[in-house]
Amino acid sequence: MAGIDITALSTVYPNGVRAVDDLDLHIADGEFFALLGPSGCGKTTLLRTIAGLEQSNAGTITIGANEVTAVDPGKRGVAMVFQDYALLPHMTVAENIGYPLRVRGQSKAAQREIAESTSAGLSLAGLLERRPAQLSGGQQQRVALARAIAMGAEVLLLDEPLSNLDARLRLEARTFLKRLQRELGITTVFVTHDQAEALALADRIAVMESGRIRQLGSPREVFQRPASVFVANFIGSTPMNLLDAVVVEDEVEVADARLGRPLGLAVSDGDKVTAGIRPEYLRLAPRGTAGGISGVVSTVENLGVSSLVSLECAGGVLVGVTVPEQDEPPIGSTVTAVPEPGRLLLFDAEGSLLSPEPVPA
Amino acid sequence: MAGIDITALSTVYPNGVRAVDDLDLHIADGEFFALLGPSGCGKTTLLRTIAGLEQSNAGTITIGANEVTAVDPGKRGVAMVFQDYALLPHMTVAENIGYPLRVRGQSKAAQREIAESTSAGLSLAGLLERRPAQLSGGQQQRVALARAIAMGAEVLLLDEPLSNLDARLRLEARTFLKRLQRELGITTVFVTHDQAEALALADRIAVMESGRIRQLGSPREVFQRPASVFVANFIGSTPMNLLDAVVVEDEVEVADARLGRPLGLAVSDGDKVTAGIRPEYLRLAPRGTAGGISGVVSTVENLGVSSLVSLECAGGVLVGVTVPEQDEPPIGSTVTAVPEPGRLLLFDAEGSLLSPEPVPA
Amino acid sequence: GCLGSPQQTDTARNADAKELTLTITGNSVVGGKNAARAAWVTDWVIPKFVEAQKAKGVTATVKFEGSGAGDEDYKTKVALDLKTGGGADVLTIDGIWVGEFAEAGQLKPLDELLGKSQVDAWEGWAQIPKSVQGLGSFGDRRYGIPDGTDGRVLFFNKKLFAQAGLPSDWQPKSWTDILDAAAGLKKLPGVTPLQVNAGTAMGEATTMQGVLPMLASAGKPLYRDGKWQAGPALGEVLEFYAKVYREGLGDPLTQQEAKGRDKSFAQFAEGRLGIMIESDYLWRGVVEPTRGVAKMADRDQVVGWAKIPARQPGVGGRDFVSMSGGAVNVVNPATKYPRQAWELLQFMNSAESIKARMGGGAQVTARADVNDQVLAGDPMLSYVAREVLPVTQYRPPVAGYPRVSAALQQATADVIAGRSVPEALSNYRAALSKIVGESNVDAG
Amino acid sequence: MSVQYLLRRIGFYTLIAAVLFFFAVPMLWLASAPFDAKPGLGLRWPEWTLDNVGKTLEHPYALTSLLNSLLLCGIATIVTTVCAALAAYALSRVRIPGRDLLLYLLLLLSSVVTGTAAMVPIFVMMFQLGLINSQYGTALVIAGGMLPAAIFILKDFMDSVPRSYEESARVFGASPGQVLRHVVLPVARPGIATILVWAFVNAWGNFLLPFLLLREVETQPAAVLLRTLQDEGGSANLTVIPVFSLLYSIPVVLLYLIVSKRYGFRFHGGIKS
Amino acid sequence: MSTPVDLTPAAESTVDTPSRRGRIADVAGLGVGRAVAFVLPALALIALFLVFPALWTLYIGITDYQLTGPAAANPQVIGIGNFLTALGDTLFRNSLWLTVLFVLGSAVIGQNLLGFGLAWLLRGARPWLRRLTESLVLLAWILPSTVVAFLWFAVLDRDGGTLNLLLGTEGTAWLVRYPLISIILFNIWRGTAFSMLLYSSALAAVPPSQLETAKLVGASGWQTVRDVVFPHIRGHVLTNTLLISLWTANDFTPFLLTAGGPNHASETLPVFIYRQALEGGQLGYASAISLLLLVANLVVAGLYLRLLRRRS
Ligand SMILES: Nc1ncnc2c1ncn2[C@@H]1O[C@H](COP(=O)(O)OP(=O)(O)OP(=O)(O)O)[C@@H](O)[C@H]1O
Ligand SMILES: Nc1ncnc2c1ncn2[C@@H]1O[C@H](COP(=O)(O)OP(=O)(O)OP(=O)(O)O)[C@@H](O)[C@H]1O
Ligand SMILES: [Mg+2]
Ligand SMILES: [Mg+2]
Repeated sequence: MAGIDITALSTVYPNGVRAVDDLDLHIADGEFFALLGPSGCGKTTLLRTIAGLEQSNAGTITIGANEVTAVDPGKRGVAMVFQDYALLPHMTVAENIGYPLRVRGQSKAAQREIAESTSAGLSLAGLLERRPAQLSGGQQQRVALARAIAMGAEVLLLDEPLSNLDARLRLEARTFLKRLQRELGITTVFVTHDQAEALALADRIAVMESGRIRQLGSPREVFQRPASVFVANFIGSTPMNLLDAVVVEDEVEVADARLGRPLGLAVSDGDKVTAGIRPEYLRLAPRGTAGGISGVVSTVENLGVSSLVSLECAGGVLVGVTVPEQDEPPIGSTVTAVPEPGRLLLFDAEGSLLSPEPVPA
Repeated sequence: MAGIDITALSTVYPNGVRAVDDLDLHIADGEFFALLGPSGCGKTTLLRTIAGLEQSNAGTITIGANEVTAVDPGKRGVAMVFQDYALLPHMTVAENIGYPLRVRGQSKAAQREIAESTSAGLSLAGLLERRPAQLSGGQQQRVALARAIAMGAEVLLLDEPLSNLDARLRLEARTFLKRLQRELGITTVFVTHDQAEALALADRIAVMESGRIRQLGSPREVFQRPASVFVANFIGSTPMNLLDAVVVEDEVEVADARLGRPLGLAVSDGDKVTAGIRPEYLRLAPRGTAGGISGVVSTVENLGVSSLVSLECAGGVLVGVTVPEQDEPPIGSTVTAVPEPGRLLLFDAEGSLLSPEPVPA
Repeated sequence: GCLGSPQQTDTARNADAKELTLTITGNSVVGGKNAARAAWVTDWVIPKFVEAQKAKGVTATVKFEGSGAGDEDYKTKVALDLKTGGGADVLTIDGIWVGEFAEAGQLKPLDELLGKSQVDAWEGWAQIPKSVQGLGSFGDRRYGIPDGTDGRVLFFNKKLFAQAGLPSDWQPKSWTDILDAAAGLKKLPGVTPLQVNAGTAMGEATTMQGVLPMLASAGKPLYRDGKWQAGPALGEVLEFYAKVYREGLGDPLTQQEAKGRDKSFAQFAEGRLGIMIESDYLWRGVVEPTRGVAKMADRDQVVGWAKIPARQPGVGGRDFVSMSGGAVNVVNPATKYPRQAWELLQFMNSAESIKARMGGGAQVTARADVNDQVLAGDPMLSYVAREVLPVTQYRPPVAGYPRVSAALQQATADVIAGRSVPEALSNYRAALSKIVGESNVDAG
Repeated sequence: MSVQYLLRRIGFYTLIAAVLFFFAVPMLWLASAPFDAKPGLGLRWPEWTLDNVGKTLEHPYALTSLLNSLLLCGIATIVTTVCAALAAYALSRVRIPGRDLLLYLLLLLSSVVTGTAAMVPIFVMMFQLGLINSQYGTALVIAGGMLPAAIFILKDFMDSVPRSYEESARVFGASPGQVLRHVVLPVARPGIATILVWAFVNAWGNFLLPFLLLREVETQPAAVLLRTLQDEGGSANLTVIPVFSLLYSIPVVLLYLIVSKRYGFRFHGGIKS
Repeated sequence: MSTPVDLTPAAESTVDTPSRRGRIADVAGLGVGRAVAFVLPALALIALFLVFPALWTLYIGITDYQLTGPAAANPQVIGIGNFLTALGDTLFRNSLWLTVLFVLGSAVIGQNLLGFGLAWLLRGARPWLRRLTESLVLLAWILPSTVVAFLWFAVLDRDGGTLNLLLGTEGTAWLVRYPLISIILFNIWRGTAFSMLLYSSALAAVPPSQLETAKLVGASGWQTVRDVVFPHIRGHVLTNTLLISLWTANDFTPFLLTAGGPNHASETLPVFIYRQALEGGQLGYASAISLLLLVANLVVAGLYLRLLRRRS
């Protein structure tokens, strides 16, 4: 097992796209690390550069004690699971899992043995003679994992390993993956564009945009105190409300309403800021409650035990509020949403978070 | 606008697969209706049979006042959006949107006009001259919708319209789609395998399995009172806990614990049943609280404002509990999960829901 | 049936038509092969003939369908035409094909087609030597009018001869004389002494410019009284080949190249080839100083010629030998206007017409009266007419010939490829008996 | 960049250079001989001149034969492409048991017909049909010989066109003809373009059929003329051949360039195994 | 409906009408009628100009038909006589063997490998390099065969041929000394384009992730091709090999270069047939050989099918 050290790494594609841009990152030994970001931000490129599948243009990569920047992919001690699993369709499950050994010229018996030992822990035992096409998506994913493990690598790289599963399987596979990583303790880097996945699985998350890391932190940190509008927008299973606001003394004015604001910030009266509040941190209160925003209920989306209510407020501003199932307001009614204390965030004109003090967890 | 009436419909593929099996269904005029089910359950086939792309073997389909069972797809008054959008790659966005009019021999001016008017509401105005390959997934989806709307059909069929979008876009597109349907008031049938999508969007949901409808109802009904283990398993963004249980008087015994059970059911002491409880309806209580299940915390997945805690209980039974972010127990600690009153469901040996009385909403 | 032959004919059909269309075809084309001939047909024969007909009150339309393909391709085309009853009314074909077409019923004797009196009435027969008439005959019946012929001689390069100390008025009397001269030339660097066409790549040229003259020289004809030669005489010919090509007197590679013959022309023109057996066509068509393929500005000074000697003087009753071929004009049996086609044929072969064909140049024609006039200025061609035609022979005009010819080519190919002469000979015999039947092989 | 990487690059470029060399060298003749005062069969640095071009253009049939070729091959190509596209589309969409085998058998038969042995049946048939000397008739025969391969290749291509395109058009009410015109043909355009070029190239080089079936030099295509470009005596006419070869090659190259630029040039394929 | 036989509306409402399915069995909504109409023009042309003459040719193959001479006037059906003759004909056996070598060397091995190699190498190459190479290779393919024959004369010519200039082997007559190798090289040059194009599109269908997996586990180039690429393009290999074998086996262009020589050393079957038919006028025999060539092609196709389909 080994940690990963990346310094000043840049990867530029021949067409001039700087997909990874002067990036520094340390991933600890045994950590489950997520790379999160919108499509095209360079997640896959970073992962592939670590694997050696893309050649970096500058910077160094160290895995464990070895600098591997110019080492062949096969010799870096990394294993990778691709989004489509890349199982070889003409080989059985056992042959697929044993393939890394076959390439190294090891005996058929050794290949078989590793297939059996690896598959046991992944509940694949009964499937060894099947071909990938005869497996469900979740099983295929596990075979790909088994093959990666069979490689005996120190670092496991996963490129959107869940995105090819259907919604239900994805949830199950998530829990499974988390447990597996815990058990193996293998350093794992995991690419996703699904914030829910990143939050659920990772020890730490790097949120990327345009080849750079915008925020690095634990899921909780990233969720509660996004460093910028960009991150705020990206994290959360319902999008954060980001509203144009003006600072007025100890409050901010948002869509004709005044909300209490965090104090101790470097803002002054009349400053234009962005007020951010998650739908989950808004409570519905009777119409006209002070310190809340009023609006007309336009749509209600059922989220299971809760619902996402969209309010159309003054000036056409849309505000989302998550309410427990029993509190769903009727469409067309006017209600007021009040932020929970300490949950309102302010972002400056450039979109950076304005609160200097961490909110106690 | 028109409702859809389906009676005794069967569609059998030449290879003998009964993809739709003697199915009855009424979809009301203006309804937003979701077909939900696991892969291969026949959702797409049902949708295609409604569209006329598959020929049914038995039964009738009526759209509005017309029986259309044997009518050509183009003459049924239905519009369809395919999963891959099926935008014609050699036509511009405007040409794609105007295509239904071109087929009917209308003038180029008319085609252009509809393209412009339809695209305005879908924020596609600036993209009319692009080709599909130059659009993002979300934009493509909107073009496909615009084209379907341009047809002026009475019924809109959507086959997994969101599944090609990335996680973030999917959430945005969801809200967008919901508003659009509200505004147009067009009868819409929507296929998905993502329960969250179905819950969020639909007025009513049909949960399908093996070509048949297993449950039909509002999102709330389906979420709170799944008609069977199958549906229970399928619905909910965290999987419902489904635990082997034995009826003991007014309680059930589950993994060495006793939980209060719904009364008035046709069960007797010693009956083996399945006890179902959603993680959201379990609360953590101090260790050993009566009427709860105790277990060791094995993983914690961050869900944003809440976390999913997996407990390993007696006999290796895994129980998921959703807790608010601030209540997350440490991994390895032993805690007890107590069901909220009235939320425990029992299913018989065949997997059917056992509660006769609806729980008040 | 579907492989059947053309319909019956009636000698006098449409004899008094006032309007008619006739088509002439030949393996010649403007701007290509035998271009002069094509030009003559289009620019001289057709207008003059149309004019003559008009004088008789007949409106004639005459067309020329040229072709410039390989001989085999052209023959196939003609065969297909004749077989289906289509094609041109007057055709110019190689004399050697007459027999095959006749045997296939694709050509009819002129007498049968036109009536004997009509045919015999032509003045031209008197001008064409009997031997040359044979070119258009088969089984002693006339099928067409030969319109020209040629003769094969040994051409040699006087410059090279001078360098090798050989006489410029060289006339070998035997094969030994030829080989001696070649051996002399061998000393000159970069010079191939002798070419006697051989191998399969040269096709019919191997037979015409190689095996057949040598066989005649060895004293035996290829075909006599239904029997085909496969005896010791042929063995001697093959021995001769072996000597030439194995002792470095000839260049076996050139013989095997697809374009070997063209190449040998170029070599001769460039003074890199000493002696070659060729038709007079080499003189008037290849090394001709103005229009030739491989022009030799100093042709008249450098190129010498000599008759092909018998193996030994007197062998087979001769001292010198040659082979000849030539074109024949025939009437398509399926023509709608046999009488008029015959008129056209006669017209084409009138003395005036043939003279027009010569244009400024010269060529050995079938007509003695024309030859007397046109060859006078050309020492080489008048030599052919004077010295060679009297001793020349023609190929057997029978259907089996092309395949026998191929077998002969194969035999020479075997020899230059290194097979022993007896082996090549016995292979040839085997092939021959397959083609013509065991009983028709003369192995004596 | 590691040493290994460098070595690999060097190896790659050496290999590509060798391949380029292999393919380019024979073509040098076409660039030099036409402009050489003394063109030969071998390659040499030419004595530059344009005389040969003049001589070629003076040739009575050089230009007409190229026009004939355009007509003949144009018809054959269009017939082949249109018929093959329609047939391939239908075969790709409607299941007929054993169609692959049938296509392959036709492919084999086509090799018989394009060979020399079939010339008698073809000639006699065309004679009976009164199509001797007809450029249209000849074009049809050529097309007939090319069709099986064209269908074979195009069907694979059609198989790869996503069906949802056609289905969506049908839902919008398009008739099968409209589906074909609006959807299938445009989407399959690269494949059709490829077949177009392929058919044209094949027809362009066909010698035997036009030679046998077209009797008048005025109607014969360039393929026949080039084979008969001989001088007076029957040897290759080297003043005209190189230039004519060049002229004769230009249309196919142009067609390829245009088509590949506009539609791309590629094959699909792979018998589903 | 008061008519005694009441069929029409009832049929419409029966519970199970398999006939409905027959109406639209295809996504295009063509229906059987239109499908037939679409296939018909091609089928008509093929039937008239291909199947009919081809069958006729095969019929001629059992006669002793000749172009000229007595057998032209009165051809006889001689059954399998021609085939027996062929089997005993050393020249035919020679041609058959040469054809096998020619097809194996130039198509199955040469074009296949070079085409695949080029497609493989050019995958990641710079676009301009890719375009340049592809254009050159394609040019060799689209140039008319007569022209191409001249080009190769210039390469292989004995005096002044490019190859001799390059190698300094003045005076080597490649076409005479190494005829088979020459035409094999020639045919590789001429025909590689098709394989290259086909394999290019085939390779595009190999999931890059599988190639990269191979890279990550440290597989060599050959291991990657064997384990990852080949299984995916098996079908393409089959199509390609079938087509190029067929085309090569029927290719007449070598005749233009060597005329079958020297001494039959490059006389492949099409050349043999040509010589029998045109130079010998032996149409019956030539037709019979055509049939044999067809059968040989069929056998070879069957062999490929077995070899390449075995594992799936
Ligand atoms: N092979 C390539 N050549 C050129 N540009 C590329 C290549 N691959 C990716 N890019 C560009 O590099 C940038 C980063 O791409 P990358 O695939 O790393 O994004 P990503 O974050 O993985 O996105 P996604 O979520 O869509 O997979 C994008 O702008 C993309 O267009
Ligand atoms: N064209 C076809 N021919 C034969 N069987 C088919 C065909 N299409 C689908 N099936 C079968 O019919 C059943 C239902 O397929 P269908 O595509 O309707 O499922 P689905 O619910 O849409 O699944 P998914 O979520 O994977 O799209 C499956 O068992 C499938 O294998
Ligand atoms: Mg990616
Ligand atoms: Mg589906």
